[in-house]
Amino acid sequence: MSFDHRKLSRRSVLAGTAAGAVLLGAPAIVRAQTKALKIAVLLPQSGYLAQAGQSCHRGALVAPSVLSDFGHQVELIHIDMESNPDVARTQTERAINEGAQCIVGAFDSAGTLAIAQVCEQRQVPLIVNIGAAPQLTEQGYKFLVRNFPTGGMLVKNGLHQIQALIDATKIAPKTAVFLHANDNFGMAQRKGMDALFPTAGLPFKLLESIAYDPKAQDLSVEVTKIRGLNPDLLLVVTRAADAIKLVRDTVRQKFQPMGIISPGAPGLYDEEFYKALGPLADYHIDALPWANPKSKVTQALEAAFKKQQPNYRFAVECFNVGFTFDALLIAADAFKRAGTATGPELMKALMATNLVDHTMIGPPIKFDAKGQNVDIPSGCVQNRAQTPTVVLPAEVATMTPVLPMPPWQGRT
Amino acid sequence: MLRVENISVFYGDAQALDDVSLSVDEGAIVAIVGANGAGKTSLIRTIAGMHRPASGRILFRDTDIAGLSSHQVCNLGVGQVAEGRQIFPSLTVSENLDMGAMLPRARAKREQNRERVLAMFPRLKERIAQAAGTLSGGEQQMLAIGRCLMGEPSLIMFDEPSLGLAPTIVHDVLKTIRDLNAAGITCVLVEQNVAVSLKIASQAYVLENGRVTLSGTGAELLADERVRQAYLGI
Amino acid sequence: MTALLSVRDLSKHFRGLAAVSHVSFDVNPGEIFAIIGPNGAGKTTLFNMIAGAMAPNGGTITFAGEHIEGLRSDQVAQRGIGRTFQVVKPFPALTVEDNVVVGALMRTNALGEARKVAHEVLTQLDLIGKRDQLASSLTLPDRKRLEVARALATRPQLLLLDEVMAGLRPTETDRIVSILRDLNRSGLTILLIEHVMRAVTALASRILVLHHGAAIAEGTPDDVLRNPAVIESYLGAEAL
Amino acid sequence: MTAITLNVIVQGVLTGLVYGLMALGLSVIFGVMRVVNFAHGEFTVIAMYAAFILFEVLHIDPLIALLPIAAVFFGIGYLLQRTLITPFIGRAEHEQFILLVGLATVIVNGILLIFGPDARPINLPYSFDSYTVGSLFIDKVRVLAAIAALAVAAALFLFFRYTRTGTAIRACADNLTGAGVVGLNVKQLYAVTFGLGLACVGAAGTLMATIADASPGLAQAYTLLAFTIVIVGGLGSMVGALVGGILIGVSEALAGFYIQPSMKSMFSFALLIIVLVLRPQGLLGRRL
Amino acid sequence: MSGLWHNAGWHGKAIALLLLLAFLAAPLVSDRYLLSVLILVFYFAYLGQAWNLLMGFAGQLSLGHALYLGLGAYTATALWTLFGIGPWIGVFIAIPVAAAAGMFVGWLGWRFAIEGVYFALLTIAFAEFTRIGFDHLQITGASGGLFLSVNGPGADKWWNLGGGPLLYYYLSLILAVGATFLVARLRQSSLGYRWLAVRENPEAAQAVGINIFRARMIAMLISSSMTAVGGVFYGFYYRNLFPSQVFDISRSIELILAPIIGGLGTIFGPVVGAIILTPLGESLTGLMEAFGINAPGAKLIFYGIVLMIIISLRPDGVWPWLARHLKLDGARK
Repeated sequence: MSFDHRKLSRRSVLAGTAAGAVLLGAPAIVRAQTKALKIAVLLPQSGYLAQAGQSCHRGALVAPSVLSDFGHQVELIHIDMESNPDVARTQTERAINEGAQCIVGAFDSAGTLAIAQVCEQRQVPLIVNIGAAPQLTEQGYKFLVRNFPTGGMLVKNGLHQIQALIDATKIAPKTAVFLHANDNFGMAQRKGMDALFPTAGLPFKLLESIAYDPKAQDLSVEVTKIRGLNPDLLLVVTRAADAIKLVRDTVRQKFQPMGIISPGAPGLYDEEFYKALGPLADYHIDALPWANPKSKVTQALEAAFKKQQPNYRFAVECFNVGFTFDALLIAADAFKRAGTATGPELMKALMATNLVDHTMIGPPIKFDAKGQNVDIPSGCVQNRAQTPTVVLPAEVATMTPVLPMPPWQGRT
Repeated sequence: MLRVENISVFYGDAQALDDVSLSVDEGAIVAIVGANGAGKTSLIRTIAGMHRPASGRILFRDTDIAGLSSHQVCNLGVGQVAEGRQIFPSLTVSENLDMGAMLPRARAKREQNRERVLAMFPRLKERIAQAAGTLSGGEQQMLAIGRCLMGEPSLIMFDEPSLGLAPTIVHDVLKTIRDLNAAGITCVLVEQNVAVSLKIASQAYVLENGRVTLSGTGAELLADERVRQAYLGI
Repeated sequence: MTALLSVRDLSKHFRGLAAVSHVSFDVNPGEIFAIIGPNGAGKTTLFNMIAGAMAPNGGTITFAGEHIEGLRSDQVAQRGIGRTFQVVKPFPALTVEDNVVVGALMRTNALGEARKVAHEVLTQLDLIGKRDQLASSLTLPDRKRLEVARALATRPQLLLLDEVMAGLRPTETDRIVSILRDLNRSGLTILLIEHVMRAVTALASRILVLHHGAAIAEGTPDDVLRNPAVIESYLGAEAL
Repeated sequence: MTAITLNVIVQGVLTGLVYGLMALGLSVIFGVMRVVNFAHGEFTVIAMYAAFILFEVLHIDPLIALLPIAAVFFGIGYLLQRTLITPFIGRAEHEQFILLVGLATVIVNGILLIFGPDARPINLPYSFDSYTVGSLFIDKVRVLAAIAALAVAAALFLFFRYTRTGTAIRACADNLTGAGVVGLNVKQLYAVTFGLGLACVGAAGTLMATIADASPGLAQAYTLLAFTIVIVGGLGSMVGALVGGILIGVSEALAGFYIQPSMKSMFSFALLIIVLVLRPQGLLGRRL
Repeated sequence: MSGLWHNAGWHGKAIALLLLLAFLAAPLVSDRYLLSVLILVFYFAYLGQAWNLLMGFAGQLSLGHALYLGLGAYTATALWTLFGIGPWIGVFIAIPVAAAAGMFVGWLGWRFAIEGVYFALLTIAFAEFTRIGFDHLQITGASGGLFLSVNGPGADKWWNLGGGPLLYYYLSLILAVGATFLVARLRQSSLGYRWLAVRENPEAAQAVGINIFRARMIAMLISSSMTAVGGVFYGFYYRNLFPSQVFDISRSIELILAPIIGGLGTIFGPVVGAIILTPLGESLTGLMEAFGINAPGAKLIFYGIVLMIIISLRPDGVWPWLARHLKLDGARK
């Protein structure tokens, strides 16, 4: 049922309720119809996902000016969902009350689904910027679209890229070990791996899949275990802090694989990774969707980012920033085509998206019937001079891949 | 030397002491008698600064010590041999004695006092490196007294020093108290063993339900029919 | 007449120290039996074993024909032995009435009935006027009476009283003595530990004297109090 | 035993010693004051950031920074005890719990606000070195950190064993009434104790910063880890904390190696449960 | 409750009735944001009642109630997603599952005389142990999470707990009010008296014939069962579960804040606590936005400070103080 026709302003309601809400003093924002689309961006800026959430947030901060250069008017409400689904849910309600016509978020699957409940009921479209759990688009939400690959897609594209890497560098790995964090993202990847690797036709054997607890403080045992297996390639799905520990212990234990490759996980290209490891951070490869350096949208975004966020490197942040920006771009584009911000209309326009110019590598953005963009290719990004650099596919690459990676010795 | 004036003490909502007054002259042995729960231990602890009285004054050598904390009171020379001895069981005898001399007033004469105490209680010397918890009851009582002496007290309050001890040891303990008194230390003696304590006391007070109900010299009280009836049953 | 409570050869030691050694005695139905002895003689330990708060190291305790040694204290209570504690243990945050209601609830689950029992007992013990006070606000003598009331509310056959007279004024002592005598007359058997000799001599039909964990005398009050060993141990050698 | 198993055990021991030092602080505070410091991991993380700043700004090696940081933490602990904690001594556990949970929340989010969410590494020149012993590889930083942890723990042992203040603190733990009876300044000694507990944490956090990178998210995991260790070793026992640290370090390492790394903490918790049930005072603790 | 009702003064009755009426009528006048906040208030009030039963009444500190929450949530949602068994049936399977876990923890703890801090740590250990276990339990999706569809057969029907905020609003209101009634009823029963006795002094309680082990076990049984129901609510309200979220120690902590802040061992404490804390967090968010502050973490800093202030100034909780000031009888209830 809809509540709109008898809704009071939030302030008057609170004043009339004994809920100890005297402190609630946020100004009631008048719902004026403007030409700008009002989007609430919910991100985990604090809590355990703060690192990624704040990175995405920087993308959202840059977005309005860039979008306006492309002729889109958006007004953003920035909300910290504290890595907490309870907060995500109530704040989505609040944002919609304050006039948000579209929601973008929320990096984390639990938070995203909490938001999806509200969006579904209030018929406000939710655009998932980042969130790999395949189930997000499998549960039947009609007001949800996702411009981000599922875990399975990431793995599938990642394995393709690994094949391409082998072809391009002429290496001949015989064995590999897959190491992943045992969290929802790592598990989504693991499932993809279990399903896809046997039929991917890669020339090496997967010796073992090792899960580690992301709450554990130490990866030395995991590395010792890997050293015992002695694989040629190390395939990893990590979070940033773990990637650092992993490489550090690999170096200390003098274990030298041909390469450390991630089929699409954060960690290997985060600023903290470069800061912690210096030259040892180089030559690791992440096969994941990446900003297309040749796209004019990317170039505009990069220029704006450099101006607005001088303390951060676009090259490093472009994954989180790019996907967050693209989500906003998708919303703005649909709004322009729909000509209205009414939920169902906007959603209809979203489903009809065919967005040629966007940030991330890939064909025009389209959504299938479930709201999933099924065509988000991965590129290969290799750390070179402590900068993530596109090395594959060749048409967007700025350098050629180097494998096997140079030995650890002599790098420090 | 010590004057307690109209103090009342509460534990939570319950009153432990009600308007208690008494005075202790320099060099005296003052006995405080009363049944379990009459407030004797509360009185001692309040004087020692371990409880704060709700009202009243406690004058020690004419300074009001009510409201001072226990280490400050101790440092003025008010020593205590507590009920249940309250030694530190896992510390050695030697460490226990040291703890008695942590007060600023006693630090300088620590070694001297240690010699004195060990001379007084040779048993403690034999067991100097043993954990205090392994001592017998009588030895623990000696340790408690010795530890108290390490703090150079001019007044010692003894709380049930004979509790749980064999009669011969009780005898020793009482003799020690007399000796200490003879050496110039003022003593306050709280005892259930009424006959004994009244006998050695120069002045005595009877505490009932947190109030002083009788007072007089030890001999007077010993002869008092009410005391004999209430506490001796004879 | 068979004994209501029969203790045989009961012993308890803590780390090699004998707190109670080989104590035997009988308490007959309907009598008031007192245990006296100086502090540290082992009276409370003996009590705790009877009440199930401690398991004995040796010996037997028979209550109404049943061995109860080694039972938990709630099981002992269920069998009809009520007790008080030397160091009183009221339920401080509960009212006086609720303290007693808890006791009464041992025999019934009906709250109304438990309240009725509590009222009776509180009236009996002169605490009815304070029924709405918190137990934590009572004076010590009142707490002692509250302990008795709570134990009585369990409707015991045998009541174990651990120094309930301590700290009471002579008039209060007399009051309790008469209450206990009334209770005894109505059929309650009482086993008490007491220091207040005036109460012991007034109440007890027989007395057991403990010293250093061992029974040194048993008999009527007159006999026992004339026994020199008792006087020496209890009142102190110098009292003589 | 294969060399690689031995390698895993050695790593477990070394890491366990640093964890043990962190747990030692918790154990000292509880053993003396019966206050359970639920903000323990948070203090550890503050120390990690302190080590990070000293290294970044003044280029001080954490092994040296250990001393000033421990000293400052002593001061913080002393003041914290005198102001915030004192009213809660002897109060119910849940009240202490809420106080310290509140404090922990403030600390974690304060760190987030000031330093941001990124992990802050200390890049020592020898960060990546390791010793080769036969076929074993042993990290240099872990060896140094473990030695330093042992040294700090030893210093603490000596303090408690041989100084009068240390003895007085033990006396307070042994018999609080007795401490009042002989006129020990209990409030001051408690403040010293909390100070020492935090100094331990300061030292442990500094060493931890050489092994892991400082980030606000670590705190809760460290608190849990410290609890597991002290319960296993014996809450209130100093040797117990170190032994517990080693035990947890080694058992996690072995479980991670032989079973599944993601399940390794499960074994610590299982160990914790077993110890609680069979020997609640902990392996080396006295019943409290 | 009847006793409580009779004891309450006329203005106490009036306040209670007015509040209840206000809550019943709230959906008529309030917006959805406020409803979503109220749902959380009732949810935490409900869980607070469940926890308070064990801690406030039976005196046992559990810091691992996330275990029962998670087991309840996982059992009912897994039954629904895997076997199509609806939540109204699932809840009756979720309850025994969580209760069995609770009884096991209680049995292990109290049989072996583990109390106080040690018992609290035992409960944490079990919750964490289970969290990692569920991280590896493939049937419920392991660490990848368990998801409930919104458009499967019958998924949108109220009897499958599919529906809008009104359903959840009234459901949480019923849970909270029902739990308050239940707790009040239990408090006034012989069981309640026994719990209080055991909490106040276990030794004395045993001396009046109370089997303290059994009394604690019953408290645990009811508390874990109630928490499991809360878990079912949680699972269907959010429609996704991750072990790292639902079994996490921070869940255990957040559900005990309301009863402690409100007043441990009181009947209205958990409710008052929830009414204070959840809106406090929300209003801090609102305030920061009003002042244009975007400082992630700042809100929680204030929240932590408020917790410290309340526990320092009102260690017995806000409700007993409030009740005294409003001159309501039964302040201690």
